[in-house]
Amino acid sequence: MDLSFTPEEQAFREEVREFFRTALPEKLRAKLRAGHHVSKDEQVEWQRTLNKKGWAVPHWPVEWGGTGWDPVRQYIFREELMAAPAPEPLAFNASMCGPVIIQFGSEEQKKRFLPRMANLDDWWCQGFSEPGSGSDLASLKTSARRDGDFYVVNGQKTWTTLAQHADWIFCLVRTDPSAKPQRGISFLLIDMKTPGITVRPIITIEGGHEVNEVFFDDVRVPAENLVGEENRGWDYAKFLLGNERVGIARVGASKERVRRIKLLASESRHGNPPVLENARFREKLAAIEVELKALEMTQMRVVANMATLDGKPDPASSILKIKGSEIQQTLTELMVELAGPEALAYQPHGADGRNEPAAAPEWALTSAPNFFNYRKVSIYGGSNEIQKNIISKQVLGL
Amino acid sequence: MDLSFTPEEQAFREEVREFFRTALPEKLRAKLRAGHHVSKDEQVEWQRTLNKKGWAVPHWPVEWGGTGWDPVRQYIFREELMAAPAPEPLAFNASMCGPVIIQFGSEEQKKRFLPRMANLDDWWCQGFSEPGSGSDLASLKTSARRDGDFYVVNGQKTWTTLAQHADWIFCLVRTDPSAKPQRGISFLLIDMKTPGITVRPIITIEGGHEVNEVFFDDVRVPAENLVGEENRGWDYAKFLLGNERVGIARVGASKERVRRIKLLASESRHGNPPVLENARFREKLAAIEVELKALEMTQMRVVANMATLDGKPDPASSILKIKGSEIQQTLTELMVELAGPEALAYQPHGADGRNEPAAAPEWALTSAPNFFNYRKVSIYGGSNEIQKNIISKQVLGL
Amino acid sequence: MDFDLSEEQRLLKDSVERLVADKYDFESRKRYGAEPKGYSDALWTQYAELGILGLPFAEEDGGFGGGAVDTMIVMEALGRALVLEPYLATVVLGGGALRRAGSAAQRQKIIPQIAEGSLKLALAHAEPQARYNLANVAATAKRDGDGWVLNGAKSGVLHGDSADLLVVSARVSGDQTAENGVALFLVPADAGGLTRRGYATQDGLRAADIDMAGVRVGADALIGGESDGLAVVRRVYDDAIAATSAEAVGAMQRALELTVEYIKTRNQFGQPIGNFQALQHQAVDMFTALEQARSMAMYATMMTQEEDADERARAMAATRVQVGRSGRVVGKNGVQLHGGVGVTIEFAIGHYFKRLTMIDAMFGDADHHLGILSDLGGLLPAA
Amino acid sequence: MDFDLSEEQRLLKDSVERLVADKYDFESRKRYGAEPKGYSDALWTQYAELGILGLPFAEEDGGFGGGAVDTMIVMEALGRALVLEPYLATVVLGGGALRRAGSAAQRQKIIPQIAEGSLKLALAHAEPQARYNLANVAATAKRDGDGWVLNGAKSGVLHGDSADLLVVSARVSGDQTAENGVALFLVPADAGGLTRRGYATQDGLRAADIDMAGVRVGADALIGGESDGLAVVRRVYDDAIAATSAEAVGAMQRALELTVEYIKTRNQFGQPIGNFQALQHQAVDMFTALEQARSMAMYATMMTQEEDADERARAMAATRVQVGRSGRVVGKNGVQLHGGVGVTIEFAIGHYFKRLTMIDAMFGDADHHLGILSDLGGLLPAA
Repeated sequence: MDLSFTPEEQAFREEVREFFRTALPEKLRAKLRAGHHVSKDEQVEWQRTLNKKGWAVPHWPVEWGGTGWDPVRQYIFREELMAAPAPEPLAFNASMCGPVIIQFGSEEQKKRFLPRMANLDDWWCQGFSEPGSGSDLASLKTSARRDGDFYVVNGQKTWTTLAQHADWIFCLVRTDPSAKPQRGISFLLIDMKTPGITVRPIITIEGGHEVNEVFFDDVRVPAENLVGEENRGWDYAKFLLGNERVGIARVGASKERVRRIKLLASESRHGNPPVLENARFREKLAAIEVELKALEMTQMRVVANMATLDGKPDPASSILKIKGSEIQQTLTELMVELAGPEALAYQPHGADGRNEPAAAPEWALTSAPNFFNYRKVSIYGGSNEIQKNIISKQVLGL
Repeated sequence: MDLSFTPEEQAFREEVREFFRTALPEKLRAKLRAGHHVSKDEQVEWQRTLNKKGWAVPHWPVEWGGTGWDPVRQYIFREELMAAPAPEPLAFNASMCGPVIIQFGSEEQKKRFLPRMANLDDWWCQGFSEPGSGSDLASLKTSARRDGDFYVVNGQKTWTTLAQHADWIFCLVRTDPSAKPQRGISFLLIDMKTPGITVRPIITIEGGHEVNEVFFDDVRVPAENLVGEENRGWDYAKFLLGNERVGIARVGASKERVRRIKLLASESRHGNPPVLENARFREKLAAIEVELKALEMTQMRVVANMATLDGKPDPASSILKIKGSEIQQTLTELMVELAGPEALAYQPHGADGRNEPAAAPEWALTSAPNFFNYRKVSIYGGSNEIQKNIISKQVLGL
Repeated sequence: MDFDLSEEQRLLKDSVERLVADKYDFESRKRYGAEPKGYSDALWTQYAELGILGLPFAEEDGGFGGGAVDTMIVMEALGRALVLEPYLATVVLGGGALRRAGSAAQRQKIIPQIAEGSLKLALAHAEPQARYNLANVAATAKRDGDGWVLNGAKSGVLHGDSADLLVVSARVSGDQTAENGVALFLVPADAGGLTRRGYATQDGLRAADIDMAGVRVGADALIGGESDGLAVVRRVYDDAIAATSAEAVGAMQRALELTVEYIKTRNQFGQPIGNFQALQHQAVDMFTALEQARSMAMYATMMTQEEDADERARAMAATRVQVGRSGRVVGKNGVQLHGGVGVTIEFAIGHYFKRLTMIDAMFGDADHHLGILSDLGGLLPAA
Repeated sequence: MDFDLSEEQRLLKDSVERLVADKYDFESRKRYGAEPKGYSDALWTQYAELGILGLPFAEEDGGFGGGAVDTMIVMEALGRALVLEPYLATVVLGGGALRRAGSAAQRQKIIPQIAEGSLKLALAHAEPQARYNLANVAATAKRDGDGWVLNGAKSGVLHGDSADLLVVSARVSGDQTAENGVALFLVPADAGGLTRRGYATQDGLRAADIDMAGVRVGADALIGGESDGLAVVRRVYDDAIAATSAEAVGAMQRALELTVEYIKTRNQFGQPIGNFQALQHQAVDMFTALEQARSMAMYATMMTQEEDADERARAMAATRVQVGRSGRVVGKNGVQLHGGVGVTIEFAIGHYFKRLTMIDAMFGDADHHLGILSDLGGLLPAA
């Protein structure tokens, strides 16, 4: 057991850091640090920069654009990316649909989709959740009826993140209504330009537009867009959700946020003593740092065990989502506390004419919206209650 | 709505306070403040002092020794008693079995038992829980078979507090094994000297002996000791548990403990700065004070509503147990923190020969045992989980 | 000790609750928020008709002689519906300064206009650099003949953009954070040299940043003395703490109801999610938080009468701690139990969460007040 | 980065775990605790035979050349069984002072006796007035010819009552809380002028208060320099923090297992209480706390090698915060889920709860270390 990084790993970290230092546009870095979302164009441009370097999809097989890095190097890369901070490669392409196609797709599908995915020529989104199927995903109702060489899709998906930008959607659809819930589901790739698809925005509580409803009305999808076997989609979805685990702790992003809070809290504003001189604030921050360091070590254990456990999930990996989301939420809350009365003003991006600019800095104005928005992280991707049910059953055997 | 005490109520408080100032033996006060239990003799002597004053059972009807005080005065009395601090009248007599006999007992039972209860001539204990029936009390198995003018009792009770001192025990026993669980239960009064009763101590984690197991082996109990009707015992038990509600918050006791912690924490020990100068400790204490003040107000709401709600429980009363136990536990924990390294030494009352006295003050030496022991308060009398189930069902309708 | 409402209070409670129940469902609220001022002037007229705009003011001043309990009743009812109109700004804050320190002439001129709904007020005290230090006042007032000239900046003035009349604090003497030397002035919103930048707040209300550059007011604009304005502000803020605590209780109560209704009807795994024990216990935690906050809101209401400023400060700090913490529990659990829809703007629960968060942030958050309380030695004496 | 154990470490882990599994069930532990010294000398001999008493010491001193990871492995296994023997006192604390600062002569004389199990040590550093301030040393050492005379009082010396040889800190120069001027001495427990009062500790271990009145030792009793003993103590305490964190992880792991076993078999309302979701989630909280503590115990183990004292201090403080808090969660939930039997001395869970509480209290509790960490600026730099 040796918990330090090797000199080679340290050198690799420096190489990655240097790349981000030079290749990442300063404007993008500043935008992320102020708590803003990046635009579609910015995301695409950045992912192409990564892809040119050969780092857009590090964990994919080398033949499809991967790097061949071991789990530790992949971890270092992700940490440095979040620390930069740089936009992460679009998860729907890189971590979700891509790996499914690599694992279960046909050779034709791989050739057709993977290179465009890596280069973000196609923007993908995820069609899993439905209004009646949130935690209980297997109860989904969107149907795909076979009609010659096509599937005819009807139904509704929801919580579809960034569907407004998407060229393609990967969907779970019910192909056998008579089978047991998990058995009759298939994994289908659908071109968003197909007639019959309607995207309707869902506005989140802080006023942002990240998620959407997607309606399917007799949408005809070529049968060649089925991934793997018909009615085996549930297995592919489980594989996909398993892949999410390590990234989901978002340790690097939280570390960046801690550093940022420290910097802001150590500055004297308006001639007042820095907030960091307040022992209570300092200790609250330190307490989160402890949780975060522990989570980082837990994540490293999981990463290091990936090689030895051979695909079987490490029991400790199941806490990454719960702890990771708690930490992220607490940090957004601490940011609101730091902003104090300057968190009050609401400044929508598209000014609605009735809002004049408030005299507060950008980071303070985004603090409350981020706090509100981040309630989602304990809800999506399997709520923390569902995560606890899973640990209870799978790890503790209850 | 007027949330202040009237001048008459203030005067009453002064009268009560003055009585405790003069009538309560200093030794008893000191013992309670140091975190020790009082002996049987001390408890008896004190309850007789109260009874002589006419204050041993304030909430009983005047004809049986009660005071006729309204709920607010009863509340003030209880608060001052705990603030003194003085031993509370033995709950098994005053708040549990007494009210059941008053409400459901026969005239003979009242005459025979109530005066001796009030004067603590008889020490009562409670025979409800069984090894297999904790949270699920209705599953109890101790049987009472009718045999002429007697019931023959067989079975086992547990968690019987201070059974080692007891002259009598009030028991829930199963008189109809064929009925539904709640329906076949009766409420029986049993003389602890009856042949066939064995009391076995249960030692709690901190080494104390408060609770016991009580075994019944063909114990013959006169049928006249049945309270109310046969097979209606579950109703009487529910009535009894309902009576516990207000006292169970133990606001007065917690206030006394807060004052004590403040005093101890404001003293400089060994020339060090007082612990209260540590902002973190001070804020932790203040946070508990807030919870406690809120609970006190909640309790006062419940008390004040007793008159108007006419016996129906105030929904707010259901939080008294949960919050009260949380506060008590946190205060014992804070006391351990205050004691610091001086909490380490274990000094059993009956020295076992291998323990020499440690150089730490009495309050520090009792801090950890009290912390350990007080885990019980979120378990007994319906665990906090059970309390939450009850609120969920009865208050929220879930 | 008596927690019962009087017959009059019961009537008041019923009538305010009925009004908001009739007029302030979630969809209506959205419409009111889209009106030019960010709230409904039509509703404001109805509040006047109901008598609640003049409620806490003395009858001889044109008010209705209500007490702190009456304000608590109104605020709790308004909180249930997340009412957008500037009741707090006009009646409790701006009007409160007049009530607590205005001259008879000022009161008798202004209060009838408040009561009839024709005049809205705001209290412009906070400044960008002050954070939560009420004594930090950099705006200045200089004598100018009989009158005064005001200069400086005020920020986050609740409903300052639509107020007709502002109560403005400014320093007459002393250092920027001195306890003495602050005065309060009545300043018409359209006074020369005064500019306002109005904006929405995170909870859907409105506020303004205000600049004063040589704003001239007459001698009759001074409220109270030249030096003790800060004590008035403290007193009015204490009133506002009690009032917003009651508002928070109303909001928490409704948030709990919405959540319980939701989990009773939302089905997953073939049953209402309200059947799941872990979710039930989270709802119970909301209930407990609510009841503890309700108790402290009552306590704060009672303590607004306390004349000892230190005693009052302890009570208000303690109340803010409990109400702030309870608000977080209720808001967060409410959203969490709603799941995905809880974070959308189409469901009411998220708006309750936002308002509860902002009530906490408004006069110093729960932890800030915990610090105040602990520095004051807490609530109980050592013994 | 590599979390795998070496082949040797795996063997070590297996053999220690097997020993305690065989010899240290709950009933045996009770018997050992009732022996005259409060633990089992027979077991001590077995530890010696297993090689763990000499484990962390250099081979040239008569040890086995193990590293921090080996100590972690042993302590975790001992923690699982709540082992009573003075491993921490002898090997980590007393032996640690020798290992970190003893002369070759001292090491080569004493370490073989530790390794063979014939000599037990204790570290007598804490004093009644010091609370958690390691620099507060009032005991004095004065030169006396070639040797020294020691005076003063030590308190809460872990296993000080049965130790053969004490490592005692005393002030040679400087103020009572000065960082410099403290020296460490080897003092035989039967030295003239030294008295011990032994007592049980809350967790069933033993400790002693020690008085020194004119205790004479020779020149060769001095460990390290005359002035830098405190740095040695800090280093040894850091080693002990890593070691007790591993012990706590072992205890938490077992406490979780016991709890899960219990709720799987305890029936109420016609089913195992482990079926109830609220209880399941409490058990999951225990698991999460355990895994976070395990991660930090590993981190602390790694950081015992760190030569920068400040960096090490941050890491150790952070570890104590996590392990202390995790210990409370595991201990409290474990007892709560056991219900009534959890607070009886007959069930193991309560003993785990007590030991976890005392580990937290031993070198400064979690909140104390949170203060240290925050005063050191936390773990991450601002950016």
